[in-house]
Amino acid sequence: MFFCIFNRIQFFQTMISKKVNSVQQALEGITDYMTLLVGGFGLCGIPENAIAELVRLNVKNLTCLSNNAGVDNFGLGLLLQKHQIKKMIASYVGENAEFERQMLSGDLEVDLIPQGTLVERCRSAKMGIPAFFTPAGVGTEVAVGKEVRTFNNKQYLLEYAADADFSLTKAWKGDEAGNIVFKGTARNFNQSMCGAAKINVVEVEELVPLGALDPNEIHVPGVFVQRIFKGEKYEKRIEKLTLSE
Amino acid sequence: MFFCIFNRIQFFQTMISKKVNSVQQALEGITDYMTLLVGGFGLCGIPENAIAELVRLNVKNLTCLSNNAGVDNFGLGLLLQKHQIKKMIASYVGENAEFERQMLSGDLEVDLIPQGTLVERCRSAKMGIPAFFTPAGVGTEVAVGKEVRTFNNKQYLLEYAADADFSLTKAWKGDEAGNIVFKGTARNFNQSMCGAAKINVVEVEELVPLGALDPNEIHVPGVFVQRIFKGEKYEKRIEKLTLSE
Amino acid sequence: MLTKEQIAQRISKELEDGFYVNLGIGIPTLVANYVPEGINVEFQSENGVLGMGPFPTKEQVDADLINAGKQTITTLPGASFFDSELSFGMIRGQHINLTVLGAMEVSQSGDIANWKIPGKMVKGMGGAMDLVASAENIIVAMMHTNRAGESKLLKQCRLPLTGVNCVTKIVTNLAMLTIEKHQFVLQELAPGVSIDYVKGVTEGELVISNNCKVMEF
Amino acid sequence: MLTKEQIAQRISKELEDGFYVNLGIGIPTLVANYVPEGINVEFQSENGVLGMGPFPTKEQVDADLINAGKQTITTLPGASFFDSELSFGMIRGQHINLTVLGAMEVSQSGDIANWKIPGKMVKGMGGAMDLVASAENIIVAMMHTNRAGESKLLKQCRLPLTGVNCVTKIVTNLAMLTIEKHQFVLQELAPGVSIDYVKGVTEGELVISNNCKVMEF
Repeated sequence: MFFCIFNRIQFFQTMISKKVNSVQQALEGITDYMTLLVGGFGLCGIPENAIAELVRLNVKNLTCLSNNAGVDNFGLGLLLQKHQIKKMIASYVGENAEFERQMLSGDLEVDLIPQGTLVERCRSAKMGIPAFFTPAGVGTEVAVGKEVRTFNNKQYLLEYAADADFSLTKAWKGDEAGNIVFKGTARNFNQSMCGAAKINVVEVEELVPLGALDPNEIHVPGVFVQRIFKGEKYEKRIEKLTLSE
Repeated sequence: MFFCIFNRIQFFQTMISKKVNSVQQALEGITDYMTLLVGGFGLCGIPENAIAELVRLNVKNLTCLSNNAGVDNFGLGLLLQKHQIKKMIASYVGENAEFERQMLSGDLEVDLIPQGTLVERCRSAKMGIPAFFTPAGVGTEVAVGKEVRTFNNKQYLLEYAADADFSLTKAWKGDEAGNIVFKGTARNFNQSMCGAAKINVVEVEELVPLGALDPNEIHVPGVFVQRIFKGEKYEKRIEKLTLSE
Repeated sequence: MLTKEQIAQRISKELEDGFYVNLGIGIPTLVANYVPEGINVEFQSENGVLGMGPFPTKEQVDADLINAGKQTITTLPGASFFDSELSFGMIRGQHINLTVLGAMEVSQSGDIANWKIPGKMVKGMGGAMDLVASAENIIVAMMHTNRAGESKLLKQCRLPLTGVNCVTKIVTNLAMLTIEKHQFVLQELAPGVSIDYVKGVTEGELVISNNCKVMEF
Repeated sequence: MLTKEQIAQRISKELEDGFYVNLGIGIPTLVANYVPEGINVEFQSENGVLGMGPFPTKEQVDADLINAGKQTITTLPGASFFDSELSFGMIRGQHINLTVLGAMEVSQSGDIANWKIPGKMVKGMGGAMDLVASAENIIVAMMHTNRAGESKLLKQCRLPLTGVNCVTKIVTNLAMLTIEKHQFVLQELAPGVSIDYVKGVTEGELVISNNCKVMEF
């Protein structure tokens, strides 16, 4: 609580707290058939603790929108193993053999979307833009059934905002007010997804005190976050270790 | 220059330099009848040095897109005094009597646009989105002549990306590579405008060495900037000083 | 009759714990002075700040730190700065729970006019059109009549509209009214103001709520 | 015939001072090894980094720092990180000067197919569709023929397209060709490769440039 003087009148005021104490609390309300936005690029910046909890909850028939589908035994691959995902909306799924098996056998519905369109659809949901035009996919099977319009002699497709029940994202540091910052390329889809769903859950490596984050450097202000928690542990698996020597 | 080893092969590599040494160099190429995006909100975060140079250059018949039109003797008001602006595209112009005079007399064309639409039009230009739907202005005179479409039982207007020759913005710190960071609410329109025009000029209070800015905290990466320079001086005039006692 | 401060004070009772609030210029700004104890709200200003604190002392003044009314401000620990794009994303995406703004006219359908008097005053809509087109919870703070004594609560707005069908509640110097089914519904009277008096200065359809009472402070 | 490294080396000659470059997975990634001395380029990776440096030493490895091919990387002083939204803004907004990517097929109209073999391989397009739909300067790096020895330079692509009318230049193990007026134009031959040989493995319309020469390294 901070004590402030506002125009000669005194009032107590502090931030709205978004902190929950466990991944269980954070994921409360996720049920079968829901649509989830899941942050990360490959295995970089994925919400490891939330995914582990989804496995434990054993919710089924999920629709997951995520850039990738993890690898066979990590990331969203863990949900695929247990057949918890009914439909996957992604841009690249090349690192997951189980995924390919389920897709080719018809067990898994798959919607492949250009990466820039995928993230812009999340951003649009977050920002209250119902639809936008983008050139990605014009003239390809991605364009089938979509409105095409020409602006300045170039063709564009009309794409729609994503619609999701929960977003599950991962940040580096965050505070009780829900403000978060990312590190390196672990930012990727997390920034746009956080705020794009009805309930936005973010897990962080470090919860810092209010005021510890520079207000100029916050990547997602707390208004977009409904629940924030400190992840218990992070494996941060590296997909393709590449060294210079 | 940095010396690096890349996959066993040695190469020299450093960033692309965007630095120019004067406001004169930075504004080279601005001519009569051009369209300029000018950052700032009120007098906060305006590109003071670039505006002063526009006055000196005495370019005429400009179209300026900026949230406000300055005050009578500062900000874009300086250009209005000299009748350098033919058309103003803004959201709020209530602080400028000269502006009102020129508009009501018909000397100045004015296009008033909802603030969120104005900034989204800049962002769209920067991001290669030719058009988007927004609810702002539905049912008002802003909607006249615009395409209206319903999504989820709510009406939206189709709005287009801005099209400009130069953007003139102001940041707090920047480096030679064109990376910039803002401070406080001086960020406002500057972030979206920087990168939205054909040539994007940014002036900074401080030019710092490459590597001095944390790569996680850069608000506009240098790729969006064509020219960066250190402003000679900043008055940073306060429009409405309001104190708590 | 309420003072401007009392209008703000009455509106502050609409604040709920956990609300993000955008306050317009004028009377709405005063609402920040009356946040009820025990609830936490955060104030957003559309020029790019969340978590606004009190106005600054002389020593705290920073030209890079203003609100949408161009007034100097301070921030509280946990505040954040962002650009106009993200700021209007918050507004358009309905992440802000309550918007309070002034008006020149409000119609019984919830239309609002507050940005232009043709031929006379053209200040521009600023962020108001985005706010009223997006917010789910819009309260108008204004005087019940204009300087000429004419009603500002109309059947139809005469001035150019800022938004249609959007205002849910109005607090004036005379009363608190809701808008339901294209009617103004009188919910609360300012102390010392009669129902008949409100009727007399309300041009639009006015019905009296069964629970109509005198405002409490 | 060129090795993969030589294909990359030839493409590196297309780099100009001040270019921002996006390199796809595979041969394109190797182009970074051959930046000509005296010019500065910056490498963008669409997962959110500009100013990529060499691969890390064991000590430098950071799981939070990868390229779009999921390989661990380092950054140079002056680098920046950003989210996927801004990254594809750079791409869509044509702020990236050169895109180099691999392909399974290219047509004489500049169409490209590189993301799907129906019933066999469905990895997804990743960022390729955004890149080819937006970039003004697209170079394809690939083998001239597939494993079965069939031409990958076709009249029309047979596989599902990634983009239409977008490829401007191709560097294969046999030649460098441009695409002009719905024809492949043979500009340079790999050392030891004859015009007739290239003709024999190019299914699409092929014309020989008046200035056709042997590649120099």
